[in-house]
This record gives sequence, C-alpha cells and structure tokens, in this order.
Amino acid sequence: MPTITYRDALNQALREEMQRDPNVFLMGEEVGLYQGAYKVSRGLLEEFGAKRIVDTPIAELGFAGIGVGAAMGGLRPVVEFMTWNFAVLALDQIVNSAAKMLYMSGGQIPMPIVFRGPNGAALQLSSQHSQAWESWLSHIPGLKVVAPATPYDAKGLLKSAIRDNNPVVVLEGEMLYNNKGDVPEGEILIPIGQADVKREGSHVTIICHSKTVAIALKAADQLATQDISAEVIDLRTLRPLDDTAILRSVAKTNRVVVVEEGWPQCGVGAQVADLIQREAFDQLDAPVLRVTQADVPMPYNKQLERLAKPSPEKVVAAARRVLYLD
Amino acid sequence: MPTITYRDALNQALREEMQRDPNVFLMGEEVGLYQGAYKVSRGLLEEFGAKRIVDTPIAELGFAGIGVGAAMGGLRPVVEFMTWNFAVLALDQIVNSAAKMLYMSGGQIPMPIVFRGPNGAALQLSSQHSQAWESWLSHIPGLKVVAPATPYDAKGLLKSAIRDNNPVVVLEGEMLYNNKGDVPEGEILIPIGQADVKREGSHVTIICHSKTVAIALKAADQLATQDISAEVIDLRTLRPLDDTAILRSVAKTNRVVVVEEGWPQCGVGAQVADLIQREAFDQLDAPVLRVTQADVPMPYNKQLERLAKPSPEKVVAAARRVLYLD
Amino acid sequence: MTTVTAQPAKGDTQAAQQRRMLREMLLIRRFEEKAGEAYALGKIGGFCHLYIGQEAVAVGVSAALEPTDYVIASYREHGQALVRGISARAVMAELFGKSTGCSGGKGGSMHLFDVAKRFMGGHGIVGGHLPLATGLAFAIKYRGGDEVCACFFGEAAVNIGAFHEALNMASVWKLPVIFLCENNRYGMGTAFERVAAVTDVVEHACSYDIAAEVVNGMDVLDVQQAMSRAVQRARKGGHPTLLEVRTYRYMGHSMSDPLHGVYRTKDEVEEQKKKDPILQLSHRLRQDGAIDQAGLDALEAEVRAEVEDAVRFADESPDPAPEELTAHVLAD
Amino acid sequence: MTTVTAQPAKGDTQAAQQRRMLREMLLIRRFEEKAGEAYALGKIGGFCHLYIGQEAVAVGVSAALEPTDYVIASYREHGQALVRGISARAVMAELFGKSTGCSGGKGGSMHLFDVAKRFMGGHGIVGGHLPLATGLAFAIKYRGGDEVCACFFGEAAVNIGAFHEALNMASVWKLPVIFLCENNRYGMGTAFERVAAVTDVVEHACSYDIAAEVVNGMDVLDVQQAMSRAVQRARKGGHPTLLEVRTYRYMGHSMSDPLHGVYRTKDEVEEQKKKDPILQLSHRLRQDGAIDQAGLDALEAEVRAEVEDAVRFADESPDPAPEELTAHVLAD
Ligand SMILES: Cc1ncc(C[n+]2csc(CCOP(=O)(O)OP(=O)(O)O)c2C)c(N)n1
Ligand SMILES: Cc1ncc(C[n+]2csc(CCOP(=O)(O)OP(=O)(O)O)c2C)c(N)n1
Ligand SMILES: [Mg+2]
Ligand SMILES: [Mg+2]
Repeated sequence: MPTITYRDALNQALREEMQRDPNVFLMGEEVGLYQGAYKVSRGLLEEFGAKRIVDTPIAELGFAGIGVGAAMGGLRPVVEFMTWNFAVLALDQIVNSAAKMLYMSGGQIPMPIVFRGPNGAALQLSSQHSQAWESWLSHIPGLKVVAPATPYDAKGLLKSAIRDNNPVVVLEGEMLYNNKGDVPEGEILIPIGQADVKREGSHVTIICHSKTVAIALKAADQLATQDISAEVIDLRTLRPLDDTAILRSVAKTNRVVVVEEGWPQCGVGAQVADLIQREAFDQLDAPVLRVTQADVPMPYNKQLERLAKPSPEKVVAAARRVLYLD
Repeated sequence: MPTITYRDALNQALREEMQRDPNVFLMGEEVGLYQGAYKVSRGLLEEFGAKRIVDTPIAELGFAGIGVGAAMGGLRPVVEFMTWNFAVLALDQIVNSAAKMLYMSGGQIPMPIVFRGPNGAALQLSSQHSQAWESWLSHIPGLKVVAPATPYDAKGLLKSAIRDNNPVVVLEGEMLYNNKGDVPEGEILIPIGQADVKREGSHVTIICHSKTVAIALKAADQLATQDISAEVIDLRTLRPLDDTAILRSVAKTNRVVVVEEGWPQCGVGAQVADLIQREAFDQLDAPVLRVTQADVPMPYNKQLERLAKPSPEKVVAAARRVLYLD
Repeated sequence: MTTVTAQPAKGDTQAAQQRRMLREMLLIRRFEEKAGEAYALGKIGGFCHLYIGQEAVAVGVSAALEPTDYVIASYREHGQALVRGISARAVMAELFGKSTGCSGGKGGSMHLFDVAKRFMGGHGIVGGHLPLATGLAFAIKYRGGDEVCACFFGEAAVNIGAFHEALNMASVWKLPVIFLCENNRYGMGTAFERVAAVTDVVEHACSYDIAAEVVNGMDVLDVQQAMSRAVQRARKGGHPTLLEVRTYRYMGHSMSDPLHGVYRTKDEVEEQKKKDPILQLSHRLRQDGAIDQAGLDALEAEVRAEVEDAVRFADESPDPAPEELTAHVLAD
Repeated sequence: MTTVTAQPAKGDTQAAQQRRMLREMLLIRRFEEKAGEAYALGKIGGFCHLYIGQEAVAVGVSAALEPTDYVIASYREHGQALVRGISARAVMAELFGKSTGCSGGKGGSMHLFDVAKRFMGGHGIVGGHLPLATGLAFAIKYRGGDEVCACFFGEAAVNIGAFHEALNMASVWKLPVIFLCENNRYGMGTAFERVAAVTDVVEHACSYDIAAEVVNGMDVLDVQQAMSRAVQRARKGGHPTLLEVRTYRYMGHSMSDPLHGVYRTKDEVEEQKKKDPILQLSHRLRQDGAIDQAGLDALEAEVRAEVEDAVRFADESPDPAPEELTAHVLAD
C-alpha cells in the first residue's frame, strides 16, 4: 500500500474529483501559479488550467461569496482558505449564505461547496494566526464539518465532501500536511458523520480529532506503560457528531477524556461532555474531563506556546484523574 | 422606585457614563439623527453632539475596527451594532484585534471598548436576522460577555461594561427593549461575572440568560402549580461564567435544565453541562438537560418559528424529565 | 390568473411593450400597497420593505433580460420577484408565510426565491449578495453560457467591503454581471452624503475599470435602455457594468419605520412623487395615443383583481406542516 | 548603545539628516540580514517577513513624523519599528521571543508594539489594521490633538474590504491618517496585476475624495517629501492622504518562501537591486561630499556592532516566565 503525505492525499482527492466531475473547481489565494501556500494544490494548475484552478485576490469575504454564488449556479466549488484564521472575514458568507440557503429558499437551492484549509495552531505563529475554529463552525446547522487526522481520512473525507450536496467545512492542519500514512490506491470515500476507533482499549476513552489524534495516541502509548488501556476515538466529523460511536466507547470504558486544540468555553469537548452525561449518565464512573488549549490567545514564545497547547502529558494526567489514580 | 423600560435603562446607562467621562462616545448605524434603530440612543445626539454620537456608514468591519483603534488611542468607545446579525462581518476586529490586543502587545494596550446591540431572534425575521451569537462570543478569551435580562441588569451591566478596561460584549434583545422593570435612581453598577438568582427554589435549577429568563420564570410558575419548586439562575454574564453560583444551586437542587436561545451544538448550555458534570458529578440526581433553539436556521413562518424557539412548555417538560416525572 | 411576463414577446410593438411595462409597474405598486395593508393587519410579520416609488428600476431592468438570465436582490425585492414572473400569489403567500409561497413560507419577505424563474433571492445582509451575483456570473462563464446576472442593491451597500471585493473580481475575471445600484438616497434614516465621501456611486467604476452609467430611475425607458447596453456588454464580452440608478422610495425604510421624520421632510417626499414613474409612463403613452383612459382603467382593474386574488390565495393557503421545521436543513 | 532616532534634530543640516537616514536604512538592512540568519538557526520561529529592499519607505516616512505621531503597520514591520526608535535589542529580543522583547516575547515578529514610542503594532490579518489606524486618527481628532497616524500596508490589501471601509470613513470624518501603501508588486506569489482590476493604487483615492500621490519608494528623499506634504495636510486640516509608494522586496514573502520562482524571475530581482535605496543615497551623499568612504565604513561598522549587540542581547535574555502564559488576557 503506498505511503503518502496528508498533503498528497488531499491533492489526490482534489485531482480525482476534478477529473471525475468538470463542475468541480478550486479557488483561493495562491492555489494556482504558486501551487498553494502549503502546496496542497501542486500540479493542479498544470493539469486543469486557470479556468478551474483560480487564484484570487486577498478578499476572503468576496471569494467565499463568489464560491457560494457559483454553487447556486450549479458548480461544485472548493474554496481554499490559506488558513482558517483568515476565514473569519468570510463567516458571513459561510453562515448566512452557504449554511442557510437551502433552508430559506424552501429547499430550492442546494449548496454543494467545500470550504477548506489549515486550522488551529502551527508553530509560533502567535495570537492572530493560531486559532482553532471548530467550535464555531460546528455550532451552525446547515454545515457539515470534518477534521481528518490521517492521510487516509483526509483523502476519503475530502472526496466525500466534494460529492456532498451541502456546504462542508474541511479543517486541515499545517502540522499535518507532512505526516505520512498508508493510502490505498483507488477510490476512497469515507462517509461524513462517522467517527473512527484509532486504538482499541478498555479502561478509558480518549476522544479527539485532527492534530489531537496524534497526541491522544501518544498518551495512550504512555498509559499503556502504566498498564492503562486507552481507547482512542477520532471524531473525524464534528458535525454531525457520531453520537453512537462515542456512546459505544463510553459503554465500554465508563471513563472519558476529550482533547481538542481549541479554547475550553463552548468547545467541541463541552458538547461531547454534554452528550455523554445526558445519554450515558449511569455508565459514567467519573466526570468527563477535558484537555484544551489554555484559555488565552496563543503566545509567540515557544515555551509559552508549548504550555498553551494540549499535550500527551496533559492527556495522561487527565486520564489518570478519571481513573482516580491521582 | 421608578419603573422604566429596558431601552430606557440602557439609555440612562449611556447618558450617565457619557456625562461622567468625556472619553466615552457612541458609534454605529443610525445612532444619532435617527435616534437609534431601536431608539436606545434617543436624545443622546441632542445632549452630546455629533462628536460623541457618531452615525456610521454600513461598514461593520470598518467601524468596529475604528472603535478598536480609538480605544488604542485612549478613548472608551461604545460600538452599537444595529443587531448582532450584522456583527458577523466585524468578528475579525472583535476577535483578532480587540480580544488579543492586550495579550499580543505584552500587556501594553488595554482595550476599554463595548460592543453592544440586540442578539438572537425577534419575531419572524427569518434565517439571516435571528441568530444568537453568545456561544461564539463567549468562546473567546480576552472578551467579557454579558446578556442582561431585566432593565435593572441592563443598566447596571452596561455601566460596568463601559467602565471596564477590557472589551465587553453586551447582548441585548429586540424583544427586551420594551420590557419594564424597577430601576432605582442613582448609580447602579453590577459586577461583571455574577449570576443572579431570579427565583429561589429547591427541586430543580433552571439556568438561563437574556430572553430565556422570562421563559424560565414562566416555566417556574407552571411548575409551581405542579408543586415543583424551581430555582431560576440568570447567568447575566456568559464570560466569565459564574461557576460558583451555578454550583451552589446544583448543590441545592441536584437537577438542572439549561435554556438558551442559540443552537444546541457547542452552545452555552453545553459548557454549563460540562461544568456541572465535572464539578458536581456526585451531586447530580439526573443528567443536565438542555432546551435550545431547534437545530435549524430560523424559519419565517410564525408557527414554525414558535416551534423552533425555546418555550416555557419545553422547559417544563425538561424539568419534569430531570425529576423523572415523565 | 395571468402572470406578468417580464419579457417583451418577439415581434412586440414598442407601444405594446411599453403598455406591458406600465402594467408591471402598476402591479408592483398595487401589490406593495396591499402588502402594506396586510402588514398592518398582522398577516405579514417581520421586516417588510416596500418598493413603492422604485418600480421603474425593476421593470426597466427586467425588460432588458431574457428568462434564462439570473436576478438576485437585497431584502427590498418584491418588485423584482414579481416582474421576473413569480406570480403575485406565490409572492404574497410567501409574505404571509404560507406553504404555497415561493420559498415555502420559510424565507419570508426578505428571502423570495424561485429557481425556475432564475430568481436567486432576496438576501438580508447589506452587500452580502454582491459576491453571490459575481459567483453566478462566474458559473455562467465557466459553463460557457451567454446568460447574464443582474444584481440589485441599495446605495448604502457601496460603503461596505463586499461591494468592492465583488466589483474587483468581476472585473479581473471579466464576468457577465450587472451591478444595479438603486440609489434612493437613503439607507434607512441616513442620507448617503452623510456617510459616503463621494456620492456619485458611478465614480467607483474607475477603481475597477468597469463600464458605468448614471440612469434616471424614475423613467422606465431610460432604465431599460441603459440596461440593454449593459446586457449587451456582458453577454458578448463578459464585461461587467455598474449602473447607478437614481430613484426614490416613497415609504419608510421598512413597515416599522416612519415615512419621513428628521432625516427627510414630507415636502421632499411630495416633491419626488411628482416624478412618479407610473404617472410619467402613463402620461407618455396617452400622449402617444398608445393607451386611452378606458385602457388605463382596464389595466388598473386587472391589476387590482390580480392582487386581490393573490391576497385571497395567500390567506386561504395553509401554513407549512410542522415537519417543515426540520426539512431542508441539509440536502440529500 | 545608541538607538536610532527617527526625528531630525532641530537645526540639523540637510546633510546630517540624510546621513541619519542612510544610517537608519543601513541599520534595517543589517538587522534584517541578521534576523534571516537567526531564523535559519532556529532562534526565530513562526513567520518572519523581512523588509530588505523597502527600507527607504519606513525611513522616509518616519523622517517626516514627530515622536508623538502614531505608526501602525502590517506583519512586515521590523523596519518601521526600528526607525521609530524601538531599540534593535528590543526588536531582536521580540523576534527571539524573549521577555525583554518589545512585546514581552508574546507577540513575535508580526506583533511588535511599543506604546511609549507610539508604535501601535504589527498586525497579521491583511487589511485589518487600516480601520485601527483610522480609529487612532479618530482619537486624535476627538481629543483635539495635532498628531497624525501613519499606516503602512502592502498593495494586496487594496483588494480587501477593510481598505475601502477605512478610507471612506477617514474621508467622511476628515481624520489625520496617512495610508502608506507599500506597493512592492507582489502579495506573496501573486503579482498585483493578476488580482487587481486597476493596478495604480492611487486611483482609489478618487472614490474617497482624498489626496494621493505616487512616490518612488526606492528614493528615501522622495518618500520623505511626499510624506511631509501628507503630514501637513493631516496635521492642519485633518485631511487623509493615500500614498502609493512603489518599492520592491528582495527576499521571499517570508522566511518560509522562495526568493523567486514561477511568480518572478531572478533577473527581475537583480534588476531591481540596481535601484537599491541604500546604494542610491550613499552615492548621492558621496557625490555631494556629505560623506566619504571612511565615513561610510564607520557607519557600516557602527550599525553592524549595534545589530550584533542586539543578537547577543536577545540570545542572553530569558524566556518569559511560565506565569506569563495567563498574564494580560484581561486588564484590571
Ligand atoms: C451588514 C448589514 N448592516 C446593517 C443592516 C441593517 N439594514 C438593513 S437595510 C439597511 C439600509 C440599507 O440601505 P440601502 O443599501 O441604501 O438600501 P435601501 O434600503 O435604501 O433599498 C440597513 C442599515 C443589514 N441588513 N446588513
Ligand atoms: C486576510 C488575510 N488573508 C491572507 C493572509 C495571508 N497573507 C499574509 S501576507 C499576504 C500577502 C500580502 O501582500 P501585500 O499586502 O502586498 O504585503 P507584502 O507582504 O507584499 O508586504 C498573505 C496572502 C493574511 N495574513 N490575511
Ligand atoms: Mg438606499
Ligand atoms: Mg506586496
């Protein structure tokens, strides 16, 4: 099975879907001539030409809206944000136009559009360039939100996103693009809305997504050396949440830690904790604990940034607490 | 004690603070000549002149940023959004400039600015004009967020917000402006960060804020007729949450319903449920239940809108469920 | 019930076409008056922005369009919807929030849609639909089509960023979109000159190297002609145009707002009404002998009947079923 | 360590002032070169956007300002920070993320701040600080002050909405702000003409009725003079100005990006370097007899020592204490 990077997995997904459907096109800053700020679109301009690989000005609100308009006109746009930090400027179009169009038109206008780009912190990009937006985006009915952690999931989810008739937000990660993983040749389509057990375990469930999957897996390794068997559930899709998969694991372990890159208040973990206490109240042997970014804007200094981010150590500590070991 | 409207309470707060401090000014669409889209600023142009009551173009991103810049320059701006629905265009300035400025400048630039306006649904304003933004806004470190429900709280919290040296979001409500309540003459300052017991009770706690306080109180009335004693906790401030007040009531009732105007996923109620299960795990006799807007864009039709919104009936039903009566 | 057709039938005489335009303007006027009444009776809720005074703009623009062309507008879009051929019944029923409305009762006054008529909405965030219009034009060009997209918005939208981002990209990519700025001088209670450094909206065309014209929006023929030129540029070469159509709204900003007040005088409103587009056209047609009083009366009666029928229809139509609450959040 | 002062001392001769400007440009150049080295060594992290090639802009602008005037800039702001009098030590320490940095190590390269020097940041969202600049000017006018605010940004920001909203309000309210567009032809790897319908940035001034000039950004004296005129307009009458300063960046967009590549040729870069602002000014000063080779060598040595001292200082400075993580989220 070929081992490729997360970047190349996304690139394959884009290429295959563009080959398959002439209505799919990619637009965003630097996606064409420059081959993508993070090279996700490498080679696509050469293959598909400037009609379908569209370099935009720096105008997130405008080009996101143009994407939505193009979808209203029957195309299937993939809108790349150089990073989701800049997409804050486009939220009106994502929320008020894309997510609400089908509903407020009484079902007349489907919205087959993908908004994608790296989300969350990379390394030392400081306060304005390190924000994790999944809590905001997954709050919105009318959107679907996926956050793949591996090359395989990235390819399968991006392909499904492009074929979906709804607006799908794809949260990638600068720190994920170089990660390698096995990706079988041929068609991969991962259904949106399905979590994935990234590691089986029996004592405690660690729920994670995107970059925090690697953190959870490292924590599980460390816990294993302490004879603690952790199950790692990768949500993969943040909207709609895979309640069933979450509850299945809770039923097995009765103890949960949720880890995410974003800030704590009203985060994804809050929703997961709410779900679990509501639907599995009697199965919980301990409160659900959460590991999040510190509740501060991201500092530039490397040491402070490390303190601010979730880490395997923090997850291990939380896991031990839900096991009443500390 | 004088009985005045929520609108007039806000108007008094603005007037008193502007009289008190010449650096306080108000800017926004229609705040001056038109006396405010919802007349909150009635009479202020006449009293303070066009220098301090500034009518802006329709340019939410721009004038919010100008407010932030003015705060950097030592003023204390009050930025009115005609409604928070339009503030989605200004989120970059609220989140990336206002909330992060003090931190990323290493503590050099305080940000004494208020962003205020009506939030959430009114009546039949349809999908794009009915959004409740408290979950998004309270997610952000560096902001404070208040959502007063009564004229008294509106006056006291807006005055505190204007005097605060941090960016404070004030969430008002079109459906609240006409509500009347007792507001004593003279200085009222309600500390930001303090919830308020709007009704004492012993069987179940209903946690609410803003427009849902009236819903909770009606539900409590209905529950009283069924011999159920409900305590109504008005959060008033959504960031920082008054964990102590919440936990105090949980310790008393052991059962909780959280009601909010916004959508369910990653809502304020998710955070409250997470807090309670985490900090009061052993005190809970039932899972925390939530009443929220239906997970759909707001429909225009009156009947559908009614179905979409939280209501006393829905709160009563949830309260009976946490009491295992249904 | 006959529905208004936006297009001059082939081989139509000029007089017949102008009579049709008169009928369309009259229909909008009477429709809006009824909508105002229905609002006062509580049959319409929410915000309701009437088009009275501005009828010549929608009618003149539409007369220059083909049925396959896209139209998109702001929340002040009843007139545009009607003139594009959505029936008065379907529009009125939408205002009433009924299941027979053109958006199934879920959109309301600000969100009228009819994809079959290529009427792409009613949008509520000022400036927000200008990028959508540009995107529709992008789709046209992408598919190699020869349609155009007409985008109506108020002058106050010129002050918001989306206007500029959209115009720039429309020009860089040579997209067949016509930006129709309905300059009625006021955004709510704010006169444009109080909030815009340059009050001639057309000036902005220079920054984007796109064609532009100032148009007399009280004269439907002027609008039609300018629009025809713009459509030609767009259809042939994919050249966008900015038309500044000078018009005037007679009513308050929405049904919740006063007719006049501090921001404009009653006299000003009355003065403007003298240039009424319907009066002007009927006067001209009478002078040209293209219509007589009896013809006018018949038109009036016909239009009134159509609007009354629409109200009756809306009144009698059912609300959407409760299941509609959760339908259409996501497509399959 | 002497710090660079941005202001010509009163009674300064013209030659002395120009020597000072030469020194400032040289300081920026050497500082940036060292920053590039430190980045390669991993001592600086994140994004780091060098100013090499554009030095004349910051220096010429600053020479026309008073110490009480505000300066605000994008993420490409090391030069502006230095020339406004933040010590090379404090800037380098900030790039190193140290507690002695001008933002306490929490801001980094993109977020340099020094309120005492009225240097109001380093901002990372393209276009985002133009409203902030306008707001600073609003505060000046509100207080009745006679300061001005100088706002640096790249040409690519002209395509984003915030630019337009800010210019419009600055003009409507007559605010003392000078918009300094550093047109270095590229936004990352995108040539301006590929994404802007009109490539003369000054054209936008017409839409907002504000003064404008095109300035040769490779000539520090040209910059200074144009800026002096703009400052005068702003200080006296609160008139905003848009200066389009044509300049060129020699390095890649940031330290993570290539110097050239598909988007521009090596030849183009080399051609531009022939107009180097430092070369030009030192040549002129030599011709005028205002400096000789020995003087130049001394300047070079002085500046190199200053930069090396800054690196040493930054290197030896401590990281912020762990408690800093949660400090300054909220003010008291
Ligand atoms: C971004 C945004 N801000 C504010 C509003 C509230 N609002 C609705 S219409 C309007 C005035 C718009 O005026 P104009 O664009 O001239 O159109 P007109 O109503 O005159 O047709 C305002 C302020 C809004 N809908 N969207
Ligand atoms: C809103 C936004 N979109 C995208 C980016 C990513 N980005 C950073 S700098 C840049 C190019 C800016 O070019 P220009 O304004 O010409 O300034 P220069 O870098 O040439 O000084 C881009 C696309 C950003 N920071 N903000
Ligand atoms: Mg108008
Ligand atoms: Mg540039």
